[in-house]
Amino acid sequence: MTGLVLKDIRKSYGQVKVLHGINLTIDQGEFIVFVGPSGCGKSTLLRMIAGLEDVTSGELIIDGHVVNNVPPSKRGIAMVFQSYALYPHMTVYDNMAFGMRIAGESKEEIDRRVKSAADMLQLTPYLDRLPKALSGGQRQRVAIGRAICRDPKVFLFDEPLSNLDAALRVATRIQIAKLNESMPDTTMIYVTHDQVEAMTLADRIVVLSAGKIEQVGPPLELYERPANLFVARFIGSPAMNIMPATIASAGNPTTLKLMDGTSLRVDIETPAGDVGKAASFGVRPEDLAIATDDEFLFEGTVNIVEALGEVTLVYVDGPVEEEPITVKLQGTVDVKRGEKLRFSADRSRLHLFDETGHTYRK
Amino acid sequence: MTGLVLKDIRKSYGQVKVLHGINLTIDQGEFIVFVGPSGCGKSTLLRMIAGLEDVTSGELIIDGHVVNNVPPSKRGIAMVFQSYALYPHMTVYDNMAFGMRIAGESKEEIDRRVKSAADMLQLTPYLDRLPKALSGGQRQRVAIGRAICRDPKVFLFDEPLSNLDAALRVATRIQIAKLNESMPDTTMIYVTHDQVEAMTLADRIVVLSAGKIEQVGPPLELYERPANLFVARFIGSPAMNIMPATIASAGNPTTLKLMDGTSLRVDIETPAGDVGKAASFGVRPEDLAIATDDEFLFEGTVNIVEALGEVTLVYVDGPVEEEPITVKLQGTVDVKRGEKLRFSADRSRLHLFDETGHTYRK
Amino acid sequence: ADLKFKPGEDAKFNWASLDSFKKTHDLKGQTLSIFGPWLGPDRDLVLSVLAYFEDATGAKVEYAGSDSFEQQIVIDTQAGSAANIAVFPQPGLAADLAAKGFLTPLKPATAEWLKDNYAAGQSWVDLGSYKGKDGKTAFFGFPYKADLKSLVWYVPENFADAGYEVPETMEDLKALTEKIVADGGTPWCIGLGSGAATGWPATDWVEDMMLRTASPETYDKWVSNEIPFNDPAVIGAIDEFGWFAKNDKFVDGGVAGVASTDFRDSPKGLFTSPPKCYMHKMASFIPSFFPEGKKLGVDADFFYFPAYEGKDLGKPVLGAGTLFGITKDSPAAEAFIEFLQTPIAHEIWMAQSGFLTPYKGANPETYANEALRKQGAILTSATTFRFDGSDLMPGKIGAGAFWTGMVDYVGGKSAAEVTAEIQKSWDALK
Amino acid sequence: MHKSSARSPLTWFVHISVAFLVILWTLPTAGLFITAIRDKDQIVASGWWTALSTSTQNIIYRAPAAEAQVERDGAFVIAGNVLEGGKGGVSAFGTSIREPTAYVPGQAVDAGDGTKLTVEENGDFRIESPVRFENKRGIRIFYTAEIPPRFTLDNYRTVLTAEGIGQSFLNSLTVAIPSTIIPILVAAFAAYALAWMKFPGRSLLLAVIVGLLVVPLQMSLIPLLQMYNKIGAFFGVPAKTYLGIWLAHMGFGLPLAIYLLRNYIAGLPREIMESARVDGANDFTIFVRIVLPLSYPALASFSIFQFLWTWNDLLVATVFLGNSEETIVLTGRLRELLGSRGGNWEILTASAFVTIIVPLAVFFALQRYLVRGLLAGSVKGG
Amino acid sequence: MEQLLFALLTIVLGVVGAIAYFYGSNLLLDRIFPANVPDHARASQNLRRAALIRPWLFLTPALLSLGIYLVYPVFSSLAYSLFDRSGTHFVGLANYRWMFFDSEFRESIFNNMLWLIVVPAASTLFGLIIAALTDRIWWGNIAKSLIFMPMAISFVGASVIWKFVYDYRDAASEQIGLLNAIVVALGGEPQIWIAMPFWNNFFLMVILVWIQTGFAMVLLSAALRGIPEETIEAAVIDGANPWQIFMKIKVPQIWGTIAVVWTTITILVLKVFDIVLAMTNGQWDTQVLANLMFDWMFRGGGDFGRGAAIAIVIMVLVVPIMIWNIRNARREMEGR
Ligand SMILES: Nc1ncnc2c1ncn2[C@@H]1O[C@H](COP(=O)(O)OP(=O)(O)OP(=O)(O)O)[C@@H](O)[C@H]1O
Ligand SMILES: Nc1ncnc2c1ncn2[C@@H]1O[C@H](COP(=O)(O)OP(=O)(O)OP(=O)(O)O)[C@@H](O)[C@H]1O
Ligand SMILES: [Mg+2]
Ligand SMILES: [Mg+2]
Repeated sequence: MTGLVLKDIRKSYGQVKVLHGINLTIDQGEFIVFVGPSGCGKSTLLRMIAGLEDVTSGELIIDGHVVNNVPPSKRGIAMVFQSYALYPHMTVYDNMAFGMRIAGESKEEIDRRVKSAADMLQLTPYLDRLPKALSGGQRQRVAIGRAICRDPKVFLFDEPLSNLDAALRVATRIQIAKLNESMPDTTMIYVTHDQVEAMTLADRIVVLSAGKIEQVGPPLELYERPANLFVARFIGSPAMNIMPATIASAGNPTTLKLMDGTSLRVDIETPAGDVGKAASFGVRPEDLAIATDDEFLFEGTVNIVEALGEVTLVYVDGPVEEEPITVKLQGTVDVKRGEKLRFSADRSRLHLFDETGHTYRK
Repeated sequence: MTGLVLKDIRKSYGQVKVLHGINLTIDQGEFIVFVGPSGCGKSTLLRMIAGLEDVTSGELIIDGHVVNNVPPSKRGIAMVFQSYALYPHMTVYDNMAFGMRIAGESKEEIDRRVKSAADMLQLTPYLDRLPKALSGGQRQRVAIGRAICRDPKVFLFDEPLSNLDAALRVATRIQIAKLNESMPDTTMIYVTHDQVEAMTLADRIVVLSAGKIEQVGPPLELYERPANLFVARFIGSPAMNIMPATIASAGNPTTLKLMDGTSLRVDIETPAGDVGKAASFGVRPEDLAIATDDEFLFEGTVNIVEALGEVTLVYVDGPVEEEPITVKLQGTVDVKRGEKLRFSADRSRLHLFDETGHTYRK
Repeated sequence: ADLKFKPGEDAKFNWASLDSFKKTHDLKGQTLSIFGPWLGPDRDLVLSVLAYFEDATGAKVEYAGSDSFEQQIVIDTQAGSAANIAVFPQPGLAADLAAKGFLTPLKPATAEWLKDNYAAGQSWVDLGSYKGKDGKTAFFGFPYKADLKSLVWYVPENFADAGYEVPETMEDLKALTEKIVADGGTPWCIGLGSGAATGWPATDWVEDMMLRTASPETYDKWVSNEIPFNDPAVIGAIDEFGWFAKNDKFVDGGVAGVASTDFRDSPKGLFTSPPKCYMHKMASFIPSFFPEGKKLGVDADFFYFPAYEGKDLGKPVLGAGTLFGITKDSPAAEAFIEFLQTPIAHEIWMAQSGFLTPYKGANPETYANEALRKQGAILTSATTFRFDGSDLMPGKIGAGAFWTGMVDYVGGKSAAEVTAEIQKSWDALK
Repeated sequence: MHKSSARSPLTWFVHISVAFLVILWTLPTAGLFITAIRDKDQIVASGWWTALSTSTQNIIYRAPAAEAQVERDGAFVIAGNVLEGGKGGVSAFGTSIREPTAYVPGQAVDAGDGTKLTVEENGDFRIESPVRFENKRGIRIFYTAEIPPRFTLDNYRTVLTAEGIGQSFLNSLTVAIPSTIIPILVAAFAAYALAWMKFPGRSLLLAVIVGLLVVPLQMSLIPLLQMYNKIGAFFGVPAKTYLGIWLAHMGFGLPLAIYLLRNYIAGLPREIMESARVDGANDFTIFVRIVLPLSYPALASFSIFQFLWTWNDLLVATVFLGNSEETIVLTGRLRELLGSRGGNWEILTASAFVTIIVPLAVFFALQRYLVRGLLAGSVKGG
Repeated sequence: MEQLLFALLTIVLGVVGAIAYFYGSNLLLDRIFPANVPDHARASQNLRRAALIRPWLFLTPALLSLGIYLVYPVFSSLAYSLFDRSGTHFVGLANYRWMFFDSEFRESIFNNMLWLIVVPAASTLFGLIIAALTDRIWWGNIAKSLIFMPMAISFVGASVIWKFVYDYRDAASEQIGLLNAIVVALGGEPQIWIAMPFWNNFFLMVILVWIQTGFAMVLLSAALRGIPEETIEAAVIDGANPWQIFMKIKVPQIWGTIAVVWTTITILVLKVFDIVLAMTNGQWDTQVLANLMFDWMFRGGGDFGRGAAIAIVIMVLVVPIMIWNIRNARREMEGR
């Protein structure tokens, strides 16, 4: 059963087009994460689903009904805002009960639902407090609690954790994961620009860029088989190393020629007609290792070394002049600036993109 | 030559004591990072060095001179604020030139220094713009440029990157690293609560907690040999797993008894008198691996699995009831919820803390 | 309401007139609203008279007073929310409103009655007659309560101490003025200040001087602008005033003080020790502003502002009166105008303070004190009687340009200059 | 702020300048307050700033007339005290207005007709005559006295006990309270609509309202009163009613109210509003349950302005409510008092003080909201 | 007691009436278009319809009273200004023509220009100085309250106070006016301040400045507090002294508020006549437009033609300010 369907959704503010035709079907109970660079339209899309922005054109279908003209409160959605958006003059209890009071629920029912949500989010001791007497994490939990109390069909989150500090972020993220589990029938749509959140929470990730969908898929698929250069660069941190190349010979394996003349063989099939065309060759920093045998991918001079304890980041001036190559090495590795090193990578973990940025499928 | 000395620096706001005697010697040209939980006094300390807050007691020595009562502008410092703090009504050029104009520098000198700083930070095209017409990263660069123009002996940064998004943060971080290299005589003090920034930038990290210094040392030392439980927990993400235990037999190796009765041997020396005392046993998530042979550290049931592509985080209900153990496994690992797994760790990478939280030195 | 004097008790009063009025008028249940400029003690006094009307007719009278009467009456009439009766302190204002059609003409019989029963009756009728909206002249304002302006106030004991005599002629007055200066004193207190109306006391001086230097006919022409404001006769009169007011030695506070001293503060100088001045020219109402406890006729007294012996113009008297006009007609309003024609309506106020009447039918014995009676006598026996000219001029002049002009004059401009300006303003109105 | 300069000379300069400005600003009012409690003779004799020092005054005392005489040792004597029991002392006296300070106290002088006058320093005087006094009025004794400062509440008593002042006080409240609350309510609704509701012509409407800030009030009086009269006549009710004046005050106060409140309400966090909308609240509920409580500081601060204006107003009240005994407002009543006692500083000052006192009380009660209220958008989400 | 009850009742009636309108009308709207009907489509349609109507429910009272109390009089004044004093004869632009040749009008325009330059500038400047200084001291709030106090005083009350300050006695007697007392103490001659042509304008302006400074101060002090602290600290580190910080960092950042304060006071200056009326009534060359208008409208029987014509001039004078405000409002609207 489909929970939510977006059919060629477009949005313009006056002359400015923000969304250029979004098509997406979301199953009931799915956890969908929207990611994308700042300004690409994530929030706008979410707010359109919520009914806070008008749909310029296209159809928005929730539970089989076109809801383009249905006001927010009738769409069966709940939303958690980045800035919490708690009612500052109401206690935690009242914040959570507000929606139900408006809907005219009975006192007992309100009490029951608030209490159970508070229980679930460990907010029971704070029910009588005003938001200003809560810490950031607690506030965000209240916002989530308020949404839970609405018992929504679709749960919308707009960067709910971005105002929290690192430790709290991890804790709250886990809480959201649990929430998702405990509400299996509720569709959740989550906007973030935090990689980890997207990867850990999503059933499917939707990568947006400049108002268009770049790729939709489960997290690991996006990580392992990005559909194009944009997704490849966007998913993973530090970002994938991309090097311009030309296709020297097509087929499987394909031979590439890098800028400095180095030749390279990758186990990816390319059509014969593409010989001589420009391509981009990509490899993730964490897939690179210091070559132990003679076979290596490329050679470079170490520029910067960042030892993080767990891993060591090495920035290497490689075959491409301007763009240093990032290498992520496990543990603490003793490399020095200026050292010349050779790096190898598992051949199956290399990526190749055509002229237009599309991935050559393995 | 010492650049900066803090001698028993204390700070109170009225009755509230915020800093309880900070002693620290910083060499000229060193890059020092202050980390610590929110509210521990990092900013306060930095602002005292800058001269924006009075020193309640103690001595602050820059370049051999006590500067407690020297006004900020005479201390030879420059500061970059978290919120950029650009003058909104001045162009980028004027922002950078303001300090020199006040100091009455000649027009040519001002021009020379602004231009060179702008060059260095790739700001030359924006010199005539107002701050509101710049992106976040550009604004932060302007703030840095403004500081550079002051040609300071001590460079202070208060969470300069926390308002930037992930990609920008990485880029600007690298720029700061380069800046540090290009100004070898300038002492830099940097406040952050971002692990990666601290680890990558610092010559030495100062870990603060509740107004006291917990540990000072190079990043890897903090990661590998935390002085106490606090530092152990604070450095590294996800945080080190800590399990309460009792010392069953002292010496080297030490035998521990975990809560569920499991026995455990660690290659750390403990004094004989500590037998029977409580201790905390710690292991970093990234040091754990799925046991391949019979020897294992502990057994647990998988609760949550977060696949990040590059790594997989597994939360395991282990020997201690309430606190799940976090395990970070390289790459994509196929584990399922509810699975029972055994985990092992390199014995040299285990940590042990005494009753009071101090590390038993290896 | 309480009646101040019990009807029938004091034989001085003409209670019969009250009784007969009572018999012919029954206005039970009706309300009569009156709007006037009187506030404070004056308000209490007029209320004491109105009480008899209420008692006699059964009507309810609502009196409202305002110190911004001039503006308020314009707003009210213009907007159609005027009271039944308005009490005009200045005929000019009444004339303006009459011309706009906001006043109801009184019965012709009333004018007849006035002519017969008021001393110098015709001049009172003229005072209340204006052109209506239709351009026809009719009688609109019933004069009630007169003021006498040609008075000079002094402290008899001070005169006695210094050995001064009350002057009988203008020549004597001027000589006395100079003598006082020669004795080291200051003869006059003159204050033109009156907030928004600053300058008006000077107009009284000028009018009095006009009557003493020019014929009454010239005066009338001046008032109606048949001769221009800057006629030599007017300039001469103003300079006569200037002889007194524009001499630093003659006035308390010097010339500079004249325009800025409040007219209400000004008479206090008579009573200080040593006296700031010996004489103060002001209308009959001024004792209200004497320091508390000064008994009229003993602590303070007045003499007639004398005329030139050398000019054969008799003993002219300048006066003023308030006019009652109907701003919203009703039987009660008509009845009230009739009430004002009974002796008792005058006598009640006469018996208290600050009230003069030219009504010959009212018993002078009812005047509360000798001073009032003396003033009443001056009023009823004047050889030449003229009304305050500035009140008769159009409001913009008589209550505007003339005032301002006099302030400017005292401030240093010449009489010729200010009169030319005033004439210009007058021209602009035509 | 840069804290380490806390004890620098600059801080002293700031303290002194602020003190100077505060004194400059309060001095005129202080003069008023002090004058109002001074003895009325002293007000005109010396400046209020000398209120605490002893003043020298020339005073005329009228001795008792003949009936007060007593025969003593063959002489007829009238005695008493020129100071009438008051404090102070006599420094000089005289018998003629021309030389009121001719003699020093204690001297026996000829007071004419063979009578002898002595005035002691403590004010005791004695008039002695060998023959029986016949005069009906006592003679005047001129003396110079050192009068210690005298303070009195009489001036206030005069003003506060003036007839009808209580009624006027109530009238003023009846005018001012609804004239404050109703426009605020109306303006707040309008401000919310202009800030957060979507409808065609919204920005034009706001612009027009801002433009209306500048319409001079006096222009409106006559057309409006005319209209009131017509309406009154049509319904057979009086034209000048409280309802009428409330509405008038509302009309005149609205542009500023809408302007200020809209600025504030527009600054409230959008997410809170949207959150409430998702919760199922309509605009009315949002306004009443969310916006109104959050705008409390702005409402309080505007109500100070509006209250000050309606309480101090005289023009609108005279025109739309009238000056009759039942309806006159406090400012009108005090103007009456001034009009009839124009020259009396003591009444003037005391009554001015009485008009100020209520607005001041309101101001001091609410002033802490003022600064906060005008700080648009000071409420942050959560 | 009875009066008290009556007053209380009236107050309650008025306030409750206003509340009842808003509550009732919205309740009615919700009744007509109920949101809680079972049919989902109907409910959302109802909600949308209600949302179309509701803004007007909110706005109607405000628009009605603005229309009646401000817009309608503007037009009726425009009409009046074309008629003569009787209000019956159409005279075209004669009133305007008269105005241009009237010396008093020219004097008023001149004085008004003085007022327009001096009062807003002085009030804003003092307000700014006080706001800036009081932020730095512990008794700043007390100081602010005292300086705000004149705002609570009616114009009439203020005039009484200042008459007392400007009071004049001749040189021989003791001065009871503060200003003259000071002048005399310094060895000068007492002056009749309000009768010194040209300068007396300034003595009158002082009164309005005295009153309005509190207003400016409140707004500006709020704005000053809104300045990000960090920009100031950055300037401290850059070596700017307090004066430089104030002039180069703070003032430019609150320029918008300064403009608003300036505008508001400018408008007020054009409208205020009470002070001139009470102090001089335009004598000694102190006439201003608002008082001139009042004079013509209500003095001496009233000449509405000329009064209204002057009113129109006042309105025209503020047109530039109005346009500026409308522009601002528009620009701000576009931002949301
Ligand atoms: N009211 C508006 N008028 C005009 N343009 C708008 C409006 N709201 C948003 N935009 C534009 O629409 C685009 C998408 O905005 P949106 O807030 O959806 O971005 P986002 O992906 O959520 O970014 P972020 O990660 O910064 O939240 C942006 O370019 C923004 O400038
Ligand atoms: N002006 C002040 N008055 C009283 N307490 C203050 C003041 N400024 C800071 N503090 C307190 O001092 C402590 C340290 O504050 P500081 O800003 O230095 O923390 P921090 O380590 O920088 O935290 P964060 O990471 O959140 O920036 C906090 O507990 C704070 O509440
Ligand atoms: Mg901090
Ligand atoms: Mg006259």
